Amino acid sequence: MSRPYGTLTRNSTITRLNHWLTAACFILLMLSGLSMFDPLLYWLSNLFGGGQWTRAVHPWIGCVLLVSYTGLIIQFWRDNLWTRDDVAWMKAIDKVLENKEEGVPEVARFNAGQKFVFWSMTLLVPVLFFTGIVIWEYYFGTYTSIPTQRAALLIHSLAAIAAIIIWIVHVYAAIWVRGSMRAMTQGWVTPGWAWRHHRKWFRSLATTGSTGPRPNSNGRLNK
Amino acid sequence: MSDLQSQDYIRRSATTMIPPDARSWEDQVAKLIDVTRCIGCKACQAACMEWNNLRDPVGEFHGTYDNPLDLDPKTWTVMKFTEYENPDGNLEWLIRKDGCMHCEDPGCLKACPAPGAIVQYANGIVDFISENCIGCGYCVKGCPFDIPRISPVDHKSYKCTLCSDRVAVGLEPACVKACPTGAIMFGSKADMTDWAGERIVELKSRGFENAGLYDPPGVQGTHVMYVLHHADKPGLYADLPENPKISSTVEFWKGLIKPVALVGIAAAAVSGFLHWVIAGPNVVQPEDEQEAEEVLEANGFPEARGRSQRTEHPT
Amino acid sequence: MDLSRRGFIKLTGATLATSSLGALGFGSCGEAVAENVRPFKLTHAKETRNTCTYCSVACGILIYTLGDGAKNARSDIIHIEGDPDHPVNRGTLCPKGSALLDIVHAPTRLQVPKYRKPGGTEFEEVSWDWALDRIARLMKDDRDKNFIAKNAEGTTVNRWISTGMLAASASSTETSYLTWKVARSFGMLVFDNQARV
Amino acid sequence: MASLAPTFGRGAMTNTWQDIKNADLVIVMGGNAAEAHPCGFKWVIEAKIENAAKLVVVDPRFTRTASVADYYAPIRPGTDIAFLSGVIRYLLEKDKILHEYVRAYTNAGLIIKEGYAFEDGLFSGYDSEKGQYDKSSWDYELDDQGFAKVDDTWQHPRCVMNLLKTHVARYTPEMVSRICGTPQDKFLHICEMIAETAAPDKAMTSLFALGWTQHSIGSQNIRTMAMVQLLLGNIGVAGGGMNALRGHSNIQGLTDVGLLSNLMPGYMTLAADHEVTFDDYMKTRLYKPLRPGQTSYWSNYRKFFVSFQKSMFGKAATPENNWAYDWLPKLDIPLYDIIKAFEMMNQGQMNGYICQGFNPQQAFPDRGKIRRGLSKLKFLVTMDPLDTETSRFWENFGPQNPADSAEIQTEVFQLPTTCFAEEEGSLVNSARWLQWHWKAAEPPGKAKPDIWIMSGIFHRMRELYRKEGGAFPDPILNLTWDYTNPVEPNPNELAKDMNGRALVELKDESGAVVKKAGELLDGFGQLRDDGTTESGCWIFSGCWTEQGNQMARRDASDPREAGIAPNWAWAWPANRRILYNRASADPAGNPWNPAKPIIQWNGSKWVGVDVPDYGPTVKPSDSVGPFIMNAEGVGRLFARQMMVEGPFPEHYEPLESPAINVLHPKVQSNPAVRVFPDDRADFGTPAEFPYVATTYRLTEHFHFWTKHARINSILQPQEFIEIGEALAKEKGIAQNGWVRVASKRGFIVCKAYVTKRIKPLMVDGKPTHVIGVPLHWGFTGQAKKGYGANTLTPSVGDANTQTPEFKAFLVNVESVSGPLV
Repeated sequence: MSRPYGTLTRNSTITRLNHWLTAACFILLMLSGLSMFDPLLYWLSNLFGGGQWTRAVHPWIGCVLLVSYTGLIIQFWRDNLWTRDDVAWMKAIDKVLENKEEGVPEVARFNAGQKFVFWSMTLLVPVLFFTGIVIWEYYFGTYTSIPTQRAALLIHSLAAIAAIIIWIVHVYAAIWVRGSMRAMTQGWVTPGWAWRHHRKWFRSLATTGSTGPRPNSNGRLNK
Repeated sequence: MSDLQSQDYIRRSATTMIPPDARSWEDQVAKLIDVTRCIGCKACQAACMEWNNLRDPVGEFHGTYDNPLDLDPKTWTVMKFTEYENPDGNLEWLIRKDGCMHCEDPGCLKACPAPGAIVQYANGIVDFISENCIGCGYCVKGCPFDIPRISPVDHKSYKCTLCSDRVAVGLEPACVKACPTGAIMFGSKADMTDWAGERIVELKSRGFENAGLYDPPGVQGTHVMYVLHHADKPGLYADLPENPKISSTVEFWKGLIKPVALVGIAAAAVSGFLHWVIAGPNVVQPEDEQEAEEVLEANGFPEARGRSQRTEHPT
Repeated sequence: MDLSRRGFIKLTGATLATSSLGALGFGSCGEAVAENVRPFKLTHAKETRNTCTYCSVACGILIYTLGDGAKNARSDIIHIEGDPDHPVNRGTLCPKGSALLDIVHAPTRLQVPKYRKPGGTEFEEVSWDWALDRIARLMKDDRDKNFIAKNAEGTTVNRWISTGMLAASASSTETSYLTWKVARSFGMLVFDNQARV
Repeated sequence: MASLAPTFGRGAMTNTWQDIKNADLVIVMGGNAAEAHPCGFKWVIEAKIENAAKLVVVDPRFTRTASVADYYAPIRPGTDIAFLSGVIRYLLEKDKILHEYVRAYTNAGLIIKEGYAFEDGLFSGYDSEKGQYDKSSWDYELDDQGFAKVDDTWQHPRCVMNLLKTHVARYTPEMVSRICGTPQDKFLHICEMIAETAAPDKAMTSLFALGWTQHSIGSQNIRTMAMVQLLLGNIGVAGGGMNALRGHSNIQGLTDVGLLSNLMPGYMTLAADHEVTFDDYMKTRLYKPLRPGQTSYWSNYRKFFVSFQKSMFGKAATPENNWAYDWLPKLDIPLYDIIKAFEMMNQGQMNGYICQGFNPQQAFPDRGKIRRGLSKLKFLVTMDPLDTETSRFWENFGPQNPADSAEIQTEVFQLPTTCFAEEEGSLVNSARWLQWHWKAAEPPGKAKPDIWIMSGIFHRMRELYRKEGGAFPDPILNLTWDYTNPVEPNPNELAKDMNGRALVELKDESGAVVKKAGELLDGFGQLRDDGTTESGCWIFSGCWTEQGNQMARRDASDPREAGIAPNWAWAWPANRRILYNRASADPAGNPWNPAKPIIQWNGSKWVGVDVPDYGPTVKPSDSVGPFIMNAEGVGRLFARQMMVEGPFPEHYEPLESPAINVLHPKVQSNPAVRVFPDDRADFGTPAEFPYVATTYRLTEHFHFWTKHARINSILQPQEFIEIGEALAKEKGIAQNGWVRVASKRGFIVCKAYVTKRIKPLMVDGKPTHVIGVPLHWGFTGQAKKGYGANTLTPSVGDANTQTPEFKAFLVNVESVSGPLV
């Protein structure tokens, strides 16, 4: 446990590794995908050793991402279930954006924005995976009709763009909400951070004596 | 992109610049396949393999004269045979040479993401430049005629080049030269269209009232055209598309959504930046720590006490 | 050739193309495009006139060989296509003719004389001299033994019917003339060609 | 072509390939020109486009030729004579013949001997024990001067025209349909189309090949159409003719040079045993004109023969030894053809066999019999560029060649030869053009030209005879071999030999020197019968003159685009491109079709786009017939004694047939056919083998060669049969499923192509199914292994030529689960 004394564990080591694997895949997929999507960005393929390599590695990275993201789903899905609090939070989104958290309803481990990212990706990743399989020429080029492949390409592209936009929001949020990045790099947050952004989560830890990330996690606060 | 030096391209895949345009005064070529005088001998197939040094493995019989059964990376043209019983009860054996149509508006080129992997010369020939091909298979999806095939060996896309190497030195394509009955002709598109017109008049005089030229407008015409006895029903000829055009899916994918997507992505990034500029970061305040400590203490966990004094806030 | 344009265009694509392609396509700027199109493979190949070996339409063909005939170059056939000047085929070839290259270079082209001994299960390579000596020996022994100089009525018939020969259908007329001379000088009558099959 | 010669005088394609474009009607029957001769077939397409010609195809299958036809009719294999006799009947009944032509250029008016008769399927003179005819009654009634009597009014009951009318009267449309299975309306429609070409300015061309020859009545199939063409006035004219499409690149040449058991170069024939002396031999070859003033060109036979013998034996051929007449072998039977040869092998009567570029294991009927025959040889020599099945007949290749190597005592020599690209020389195409070709590359490995090999064998034999003596060495020791390189004579020298040269200074009647000693002759007109000239093949004389190699000429110009190209290469005879072209003009010398004259009389000589096949200054008023090889000068509707089974064609069923001969049930099949007893025992019955099979080539392949070529093997990789949907349904055969096709002689297991292109035919009220068997597969090469169609075919040939009956025989077919292994 590398958590400094007096802090809370926001994300376990496994979670963090899983997240960054996913992130790395996503970034590579985005770069390689964009290079094949728009000629303006074809130069990105040079990062992968040229177009042939880009074309070849992209689907394999996608496979890794699928597995990796499945890990994230397993770890996060319970805390991402939609609650009435999320509606209230959404209603106060203007205050959130203005950094005026005082007036924002309390949220648990994840706020509605985070849940939106989570569920969007949970939807988009399989869509990207399955459409990707359909258009994976080398192995699956002959299994589906060309109109199906065309539709798959279109859906794949649209889904990817959606994912990229959501990813941008996600990344920005991590930059914007100070302390979030460390929560995913080193894994811990201060009680104040938890108090400010995820008060219900904080309260649940405080009442159970858990150091997080979940009230029933093993780490205990000292009496 | 040294091949942009060439001044003979009119289209080049995945290229945002306009190809050199000055030498635009060039005749368009066309191959005219007169299905009505084709005897299905496959000389064109043989000549294509021979000239282009292509050799598939020896296959097997499939219950038809179609051999190989379909186009593949080493078979750039195939004869497709259809036994058709016409409404009069007479048999017609419709034989169509299948292969790249060299569309004026090539779907493969439109779909191709690799700059210069597919080009169209000023004479209309659509050619694959293997060096630039990345093997993604988008051309397969872009093509309204199901022509390109990706080699599983080298991951390059292949199709008829209209013997661009022969045409480049002033020769006709190999299939054209070989065709014993002159069912394949080659020349300027204007000449071929005129000649097709004469053929159609002759065919109508023989009772083929629906004889016509297949030069589908949906792809702005093709540089490989057919004379058909039943131009009203191209589907009879081994599913020649009735009204081929680049699929609207492909058009949308390669058209509108490219800029929209980039704008969307950029918009997201810019929005974030503006938010940063306007609202700035969301930072944990000392009061937050204070209150948190209080809550912890209230719950009997003094662990965090004084932490706010010991630890810097994250910045 | 004295042909009207109308007649010309209708003959075959081949002849049409040679007439008008200078004005088309790559004529004037081939060099630039040649960076990308496949290099024309016959630029310096040697061209030899020949006749297709298959059916009796006897299409004119042009055989292209590697090497310019220099002493140290061994010519190798790299391409065969129709002779556009030939009055019958006018440059066209059928699927057999178009694939002549593959018969010239067939993996089952024979390279060396081979011999299979009585009861043998495989061929063994032999020298030409050995093979021809042995064949001549067998033929002479059979001829001497079975030659019929006179028939039962005493008529001179001078025939040899215990050894026969089938003559090639694709060999040259000159070869067949020589073959006739040789076979008949031996008195052979069981002698046929492929006219029937 | 032993069917055209009895009719016209020469056995060769009459017109050129390009001339087909001049036709108004092209009939493809007994062949499949689009598939077998695609590049020649272009001229049919050209005729359609440029000449508004119609294309008619009559074939058991809807072929690729039929796919571009204007009209197609099916026919049961082996019934073409019935169909065409029906056409003749139609033409005579509707009076759709070109009267002036028929009167002047055919033997329609000649009177036949009393005694000639045709009854119940047999002509007069049949000896049922021998299975042969005494043909003496099949001839003209001669007058005191030895000329045939003639009645140009066609009133005489025994004139050919009236005998013909009587003969074909039985072939009514109903009868044709009953025999052939062709629907009557289709038959009559074709009759109408054919009849239109009786107009003087209309021409029909007949394109045929082995679809007619490979029958026990093959020669008569062709003769029937030849008669149709004579009646229509379509011989000798542009766009007309009997165009025998030869199968192999030089099969015309090999036949011209006489590489057949009974032939000598230039269609001279070897002596028979009964021609004891040279005078006996010449007596039957005098060919005295049968009508006053006729050319009867064969009357020059002696010149051709003597010049040939001088070429063969040089100084050793002298007047004293009758020009070495006895040095050539004599025949005790009409032919030592391939079927006879393999019968002899099976009987143990042969010890050695040389196959030069020939693959009998694939090409000859009854494959099992071929293998058994080869197995009984002492030695077999194959000379071929490719690894042939014949050279490996002794090797076990599984069910496709179940040979027991250890049992086979044949010594086999497999000698590698050059191919076309590696040698120089001439080939004679179907249209009789001698075209020179040049060597492009060296052969692979140790392969050698046939000339080198034949010379090698010859030199060794001659050396052995010199040293050891032996049976009759004279022709071997005296054979002319004065070539610059005796080890491998140069083709140019051999070609000059065939052309011929003057042996002494030749002078004409006025005493002027025509040729100096040693000079090459200009043509066969200069040949003499006194030993002062030599020529290895008289019909080729003119191919290599003092002006050089005429066969290498490359001027493709074609005046009036007539389809002649007179200066391209060289055609025998005497560079004439359209045979019998005198008949392109009416008796007065004016062209029948003024738009397409070939030659015409200009008042002093014959002029036109072609060399006259006629005396160039013979006046029309001399009434010399256009068929200059025939003693009567005219084309023969009545073939006299030239055919073994009758002077008129008659429908006989194939030896294996599903139907009774409804015309004369007692004479079911060709009464003059030769069948060996063991072969007859191997004929199947319709009860056991109910379906008619026919073999053929596919356009993607050339016989058994191209399965060695990768591209062609890709284009048609595997053995299959074609079978109609109805029969497939009846027999439970699936598309692309495996079938076993069996005849009495063997079976093949292959894939089935179930097609709409073969439909059952109603033959005499019964549905008759036809199965198509493409013939290209064997066990060497790159294509998939196959059994070969000749596993199934019967060992019986045409009664005249012994061409095997590959086109009509009986089989059974059944669905099987997979290939045998």
